[in-house]
Order: sequence, then structure tokens, then C-alpha cells
Amino acid sequence: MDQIKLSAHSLNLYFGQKQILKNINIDFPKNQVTSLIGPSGCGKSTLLRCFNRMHDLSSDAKIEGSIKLDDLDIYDKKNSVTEIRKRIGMVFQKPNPLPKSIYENMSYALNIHQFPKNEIQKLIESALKESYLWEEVKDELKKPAVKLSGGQQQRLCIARTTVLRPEVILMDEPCSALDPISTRKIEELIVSLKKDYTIVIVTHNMQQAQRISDKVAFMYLGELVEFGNCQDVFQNPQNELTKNYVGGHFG
Amino acid sequence: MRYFSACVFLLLTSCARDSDTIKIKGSDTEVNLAVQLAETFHSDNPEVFVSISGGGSGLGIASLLNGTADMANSSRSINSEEIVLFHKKTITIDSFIFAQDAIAFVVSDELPIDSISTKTLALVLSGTYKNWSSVTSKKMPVNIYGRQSNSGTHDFVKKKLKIAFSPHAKEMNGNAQILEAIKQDNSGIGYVGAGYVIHGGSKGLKVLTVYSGEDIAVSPLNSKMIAAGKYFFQRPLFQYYKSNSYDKVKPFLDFEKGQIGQKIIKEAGYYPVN
Amino acid sequence: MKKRLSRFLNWTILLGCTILVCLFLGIILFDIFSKGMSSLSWGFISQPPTKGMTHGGILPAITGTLWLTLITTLFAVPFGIACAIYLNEYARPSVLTSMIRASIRNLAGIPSIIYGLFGLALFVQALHLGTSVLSAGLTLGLLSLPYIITTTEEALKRIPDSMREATLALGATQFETIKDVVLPKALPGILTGVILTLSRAAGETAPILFTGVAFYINGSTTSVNQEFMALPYHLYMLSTQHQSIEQVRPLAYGTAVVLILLVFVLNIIAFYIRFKQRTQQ
Amino acid sequence: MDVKKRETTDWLLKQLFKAIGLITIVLLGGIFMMLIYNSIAFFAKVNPVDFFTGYQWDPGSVDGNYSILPLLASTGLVAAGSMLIAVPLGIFTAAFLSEFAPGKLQAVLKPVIEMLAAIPSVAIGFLGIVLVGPGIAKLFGIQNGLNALNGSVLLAVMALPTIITISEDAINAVPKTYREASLALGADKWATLFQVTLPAALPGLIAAVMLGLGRALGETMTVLMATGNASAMPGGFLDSIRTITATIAIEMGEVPYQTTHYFALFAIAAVLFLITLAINFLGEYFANSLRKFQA
Repeated sequence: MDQIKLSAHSLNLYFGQKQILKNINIDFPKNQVTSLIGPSGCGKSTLLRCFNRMHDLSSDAKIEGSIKLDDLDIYDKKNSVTEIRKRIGMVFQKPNPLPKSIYENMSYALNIHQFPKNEIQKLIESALKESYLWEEVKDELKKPAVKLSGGQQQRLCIARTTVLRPEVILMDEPCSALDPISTRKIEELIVSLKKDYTIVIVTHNMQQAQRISDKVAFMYLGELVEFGNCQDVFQNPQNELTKNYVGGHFG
Repeated sequence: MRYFSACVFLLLTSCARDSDTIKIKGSDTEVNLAVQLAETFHSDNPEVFVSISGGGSGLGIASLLNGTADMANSSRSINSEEIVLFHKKTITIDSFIFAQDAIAFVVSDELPIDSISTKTLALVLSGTYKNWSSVTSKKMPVNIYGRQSNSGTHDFVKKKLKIAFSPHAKEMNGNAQILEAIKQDNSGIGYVGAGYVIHGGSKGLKVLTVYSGEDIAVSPLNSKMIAAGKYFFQRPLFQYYKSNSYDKVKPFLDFEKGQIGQKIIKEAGYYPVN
Repeated sequence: MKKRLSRFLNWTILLGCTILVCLFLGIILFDIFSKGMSSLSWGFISQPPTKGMTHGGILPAITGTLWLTLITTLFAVPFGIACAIYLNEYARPSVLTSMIRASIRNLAGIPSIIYGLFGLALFVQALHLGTSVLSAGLTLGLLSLPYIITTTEEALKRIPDSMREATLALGATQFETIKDVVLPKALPGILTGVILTLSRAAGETAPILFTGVAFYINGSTTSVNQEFMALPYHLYMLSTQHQSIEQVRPLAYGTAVVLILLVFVLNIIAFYIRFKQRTQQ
Repeated sequence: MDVKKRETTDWLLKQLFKAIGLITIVLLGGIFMMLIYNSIAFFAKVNPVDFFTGYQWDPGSVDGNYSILPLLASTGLVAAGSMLIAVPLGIFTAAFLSEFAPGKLQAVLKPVIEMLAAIPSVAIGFLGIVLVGPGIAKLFGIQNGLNALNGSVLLAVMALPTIITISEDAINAVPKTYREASLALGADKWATLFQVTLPAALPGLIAAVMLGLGRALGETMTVLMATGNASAMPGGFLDSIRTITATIAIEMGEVPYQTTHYFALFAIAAVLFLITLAINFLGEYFANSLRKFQA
């Protein structure tokens, strides 16, 4: 059995009166890629954002149940949210580099978490190399990040997250705003990151899910309908709903 | 953040020097005279600053009472209500008469009238005479250009003639504005300190001579008659100050009594106190 | 035929109104500048008034206005921005927040003379600051507060939430997000709002009438609790209170020119910042 | 680990910002309390009926009759006059700007409006004395031009920028589809403007007028310098008048604190405050209905 890194236990979420997530129980195995798929509005992005407490900001979100990172309950008041977000990084749908230079984008989080000054240069270099961005930007680190192309920006966002050496990386449809070539690059990057990080990715793209994920979770109307290995879910889905959604996309 | 706290620190430290600023407020008649006195006074002793504000005799005395002025100029003597207020706050005040002033009644030079009795003046200013035809040959509505209730000049004329001003009297907030209005309005009559008429230039204006009862008509510009105390609307100009701040205002008082001060007072069209 | 006539009529009405509005501005600027430029000289803005304020310059009035603007800035800007940050970044939609918003809108509508009264009651009397440039500056600060809050909040609103989420996702606290990302990006917008508000406050006269403006002071104001002269009051005084109005009329026009130039310079700086920020985006 | 420190500073600053946020309520409350407290002190001495029905504002007189009527009438007269001028002018200019002005012209006209708004009120008051006053005097053959008409013209000039900018927003807020629908039916630009666009923007236009009126009512220096300051009940536009704001400005300086006259000024200030509050509220109400449109 795989070792569990991140898990949700009877998780319910309400926006005001409307219930969005209904009794979600899910385990994300360590150092594997799990894809969350399902029709739009099924709550997969909302679920993803629960894992790094992104809903704290929205005023009318109410969460029941618990989420465990190893054995730490991240919604327990005494755990500091900044520490949790240091261990669980997140990459967003639209690349959102900070309005600073490439270097500052990378160094910002390191300074915030008081990493030793002398290590910062080294950490940045290795993170950029990991995200195959170092060659393209190594001699113009001072350039504003917005000047990079869409694909480069997304890779910068991924590098910015991995430089903190988190344990889990959440990705909310990271490639939906990118062209096919950049998408392929990001997918390769995700597969290479697998050895160091547990990755949870929300995607609309069936082929992408099949290419890069080990486990797949299918959600429908706020409920987790099916969860299993990538091949099983795509080749012989147990649940009727999954079959219709996934039908014709395998092979 | 550092820049901001530096600014605030600079701001607060700079409020050390207050003691040597004499704040003088009050009568609008005297404000221009006070400015000229303050100007020469400051050039003689540069370490003492003087700040002058007008607004009317009432304002001067009120500021003295409220502690926002060291010296109150007033073209009228302090009235009973004000004395009560000073007693309530247990403030004793002294007064100093630094000059005399005569109130000139001014009309447009086209108005066929040269001298006026105090009785007629009372009827015109109280609004009983609404048209100049009751006083002169010209048929024109009477337009009165007076001051607001807080002006000492307004108060002095009202008490001297024992009348209430007509509600239609325009209340200008400065002697200068009155002269300005009458220059353009040949049906206008107004009252200003004599000093203004000399300085303000009286083209298009005429100063009426005033007589009460049988004695001869006197002009406010005739310094001999003023010295003899013959002009009906002649009054001392007061400066009130708190007894306990005497030493702060003493330099300025001495300057006014001094030879240079008296010269400035004469040049400004006021009369020395003999 | 009627159609073309009514169309012509409509066109003249609309165009006529617009031209009339521009004419107002034209007349104001033409009259003031044509008669005021002649008395404008280096001496006029660098010397104190002399001879009973019938000659010399208006330096104390200029320095007085600058003192006022400085104190207004030091007081209104920090509070205004802090309040806007609270409203835009921290506040949850609640009764309290809507009350704050309602009071800001109403504070912006209160006549400036009532701010003068409040300044008199609070700063001059209650806090015993007396009639001084500090009292007047703080009163103008209160007057400017609602405008700074509204313009700052608009600038903060233009920052997309994705920026905030990016920083938060990296483990920054909310204040760090504001300090490191939101404020620096919103700074040009905030600066424009602040400068426009200050140019409006510098032109105000009513609030400073009872809180400390003086008819005449010897030199420029040097300390915070001294009384002060101010450009708008100097113009008011020269045109209504002064002893010889005809003689000082050129000086009054000169003061009006300096006041309008000061206000326009501030406005142009604000437009430049807004223009640069818009094109650079 | 100093995460605790970062977290506590974050929490502390949040409370600080919240406290500063509350200052605005305290400020409005303070102003309101000041006015009410002093007005009550005044009404303890003078019976409110005389205050609202008397005929003359003459605090200096021996029995000191304080009546707000002449001041209220003056304020109303000069504000109404200014709206008569500013509203048609402002709305038509806004219509021209948002519907008919080509882009280049708009780029020129926008700064003109903002410059007009930036001109300090005391400069406009000064022009009232030197330019508009004598002009009116010559035009109507009266002695001096310092009267309600002068005040109305100047206040109109001051209120115009507010009315134009907000009316323009209101007109632009009207959805494009309305115009297309009307044009598609063969109506020409003018019919569309007068029968469709302007009526649809009406709530916004009323909000603009309200806020313009609020600005005109609250103006002090312009009316203090240019309307003659006679405290009698105004007869018409050619009479000198004295508004509430001018009265406060003239008399507040000279009044010893805590006397009846001092409280009287707070009483008339309270009345002015309530009027502007009501007008702001109305403006707000109409502006909200406009915002509903946009949502």
C-alpha cells in the first residue's frame, strides 16, 4: 500500500447556504501524481484550494471535517497557516508571477521564511534548473517576470513554489492557459518533480491525466465518485457516471 | 516608515519657539494701521514676531477671552457682557488708547449733499428715510453700506445715534469694500474710519461734514477740530491685553508710544492721543 | 425640412453647452492670468509684503500654504491609506464595514465650513492647540481623509486577486502580501489620488478661517504653533478686507495666479503619474 | 522559530487597521455630536419656534433675535439659481461628451473639466467681485452686482464639473444594447439620445444633480465674497443675500465662546449639516439604482 501524504476525512464545504463539497474522503499517496477530473462545477478546484487553506480569505466559506498532512490537522487553529503553505505549495491556472524581477520572484518566499542569506543564490539556481528555466533566464534574472512568455511564466511559478522544498504541490489546471508545446514541457516537468513531491493536479484534459498521473479521482456534483489507479479508472471505470464522462477517451 | 517618523519628529521639535510671537487680533479699522506698525516694529527688533488678524472688535476681545490672542484691538470700549465673561474666567485686563479715529460718512460725489445733521443721519441709517428725495433734490433709493454686527465701528455709530440699523443695510466685511461699493453706487452712503478715506483715495467719493444741533459742521479730516474734540463721531482706539501678559506685549506698546510709532499713526490718517 | 432643422437645433444646443463650459474655464484663466502675470516676479514670490501689504511679495502666504499641505499630508495620508487597506484587504462584508463606507461617503459631502467649526471645537479649544498652523493643518487633514480613502481604495481594487493568492500561497501573511506586493503595485494610483486631494485642500479657505490663519505675520511661519498666512486667505483678504483695494488689486491678481499655478502643477504631476502608469501597464 | 512573531505582527496590524477604519465613524459621530450638543445649548436659550419662523437674523440687537429663515431663504435661492444654470448645461455637456464627441475631442475636453474642478473656490469668488459682479451691475443697470444672481452663476460654475463627470458615468453606464435596439428601429441619434439613453440614465443624472447641489450648498468663500451679505429676507435674484455658510464664516471669528450667539451659529450649521446629509442620502439612493444597472 502506498504511504499516504495528504488526506481529507469526511470533508464538507459550504459557501453561505450552498453545499459545494459533500463528505469527501480521499488519500493522496506520497511522491505520486493524483489527478482530479470531473465536469466543470463539480467542485474539484474548490477541493484543491481546501488543502492550502485558500478559503480562509473568502468570508462565507464554512468547512467541516479535517485534512491531514502526514498526521498534522491543517485546520487546527494552533497550526500557523504560513507554515502549512510553506509545506503545501500551489500553482494557479493563469500564470501569476509577482510584479517583480525574475530573481525577486524566486527570492521573495525564501526571504519571507528567513532562509539563510548565503544559500538563497544556490537554492534559486537549482530550482530554476529543475524547472528547465535556468538556461533561458540565467543572464537576465533582473528582468521583470511579466516580460517572460506564458509557458516560461508558469515554469517560473512552479520554480518559485519548489524553491521552498514543499512536501506537496497543488496545481489548478496549470496548462489550460498555455499552448500545446508549453503544456508538454510542463507535463514533463511534473513527471520529473514526482520523485521529490506529492502532486495533486486538477485538469480538464483527459489525455494529460492519462499521461502524467498515477492515481485519478473523478468528482461529480461535489462528491468523490471514483478513485483508483489511472489505468483502472480510464479502462474499466466502476461507476456509471465515470464511464460516461471518461467513455471513449482511453486507449 | 522611517521617513515619516522623521517628518513628525521635525514637526514637533519646531514648536519650541512660541513665547516671542505677539498675536494681535481685532478691529478691522485698526488692522491696516496695526500691520504697518508691526512691519516697522519687526524691522527694529527682529527677534519678536507679530501676527495680526482682523475680523472686527468683537473678535479681538473674544480671542483675548479665549486665549487665542495676546492683544485685542478694539474701536469701541469693552461692553458689559464682555466684562462679565472676563470676570467669569477671572481674567483681569488693562487697556491702552494708542490713537484717535474719526468716522467719516461717505457718499458718491454726484449726490447733492455736503453736510448732514446727526438727526437726519439717524433717520437715513435706521431706514426711516428710504429715498434720498427726503434729504436732497435727487430721487434715488437709499443704499446703506455698513459693517457686520461684530465691527466696533458699527457698534459705535449705532450707540452714538441711538438707532438700530435698517435690515436692508448691506453688511460688508471690510471698510475697503464699503468705499469700493460707493464708488460704483451713487445712491450709496456708508461709514469708514477716516484713515481709509485718506489712503483709499477718494476719487468719485465725498466726505460729509457733520453737525449736531446748532454747532457748525465739522469734517473728520480736519485734525485741529479733532484735537479739540469737536467732531461728533470721534472715538479713541483701544488695545486690551491681559494684565499678566503685560511684559510680553510691552515692547510693542512702547513702540506705539514712541516717536516712530506716532509718526506711522499720523501718516495712516489717525490722530495721536494728546 | 423640419428634420434637418431639429437636428441642427439639437446639435447647436449640445455643442453650445460644451463650448460654454470651456468658455467659463477660458474666461477664468484669461482674466486672472492676463491681469496677474504683470505682478508676477521673482521678488513677488520670494519677499514678504511691505508697506502695509501694498507692496512686496507674498512669501509668507506661500510658505504658509506649503506648511499646511505638509501637515495635512502627514496626518491624512497614513490614516487614509490604512483605512483604505482595511476596507479593501481585510474587511468582510458586515454591518460595520457598510457603516464605515456610509460614513466616508457622508464625510465627503460635509461642507468645508463645518470642518472649520469642528477643527475650532476639537483642535483649537478641546486640545488647546490654539489658533495655529497645526490646528488648521489637522482640520484640513480631516477634510482630506474621505477623499484619500476613496482614491486609495480604487487603486487597491485595480490589483488582481491572483497577485494576492500567489503571495499567500507562498506562505506570506496577509500584511506581508499587502506590504510587498499590493501596495508597491498600487502606489502610482494612490499617489495620484493623494496629490489631487492635496491640491484641493491647498485651495480651501473656509476650514482655516477660525483655526489659525492670520491677516499678516512678519516673516514666514517657522514653528508649528505659530499662526500663518495662506494663499487662498491672502487672496480673500486682498480682495475684501484690505485698506486700499484699488491699489492692491494687481497684488490680488498676482496671488490668484500663484494659487492657481500651485494647484495646476499638483494636478499635472498627478496626471503625469496616472498617464505613465496607464501606458506602462 | 519566529513564525509566531510574523503571525502576531500580522494579527496586531490587522486590529490597528481596523481601529483606524473605525475613526471615520468616530469622526462623523463627533461632528454630529458637536453640532447637536451646541444646538441643544442654543435651543435651551432661544425657543425653536422663533428660530424657524422669525423674520430677521440680527444677533447684535439688544434682545438678539435669531431666525434662520432669511439665511435659509438665501441659501435656497442661490442654490436653486445655480442648479437652474448648471443642470441643463451639465447634462447636455455630459451627453455631448459621452455620445457625440470624437475620441480626440474627448481627450481635450476631459482635462478641461478636471481643470475647472481644480480651480479653488476663493479664486472664483474673487472673479465674482472683479468680473461677474460689475458685469451684472452693468447688465441690469443696478448699483452693484454683489447679489444672489452673482452667487448663482459662480456656484453653477463650481457645481458643473461634479454634475458633468457623474452624468457622463451615468450615460456611459446605460448598456449599449439599448442604443442598438433603438437605432435598429430606425430612430436617429437624437431620438435615441432623448427618448432612450437619457431616460435610462435618469437615476444617475438625478444623483449627479444631487451631488452638484450638495457641493453648491456647502460652498462658503464664493458666496461670502460675491453676494453682498445683507441679512434681510431676499426679494429676488437682484437682492443682496447672506447664506448660512457666509454667516458662519463672518460671525464665528468674533464670537466669545459659549455665548448664545456662538451656539446660534452651531444651530444653523446643524441645519445645513442635516440638509447636506439628506441630499447626500438621496444622491446615494439614486446612484445605487444606477449601480444595480451595471451589475
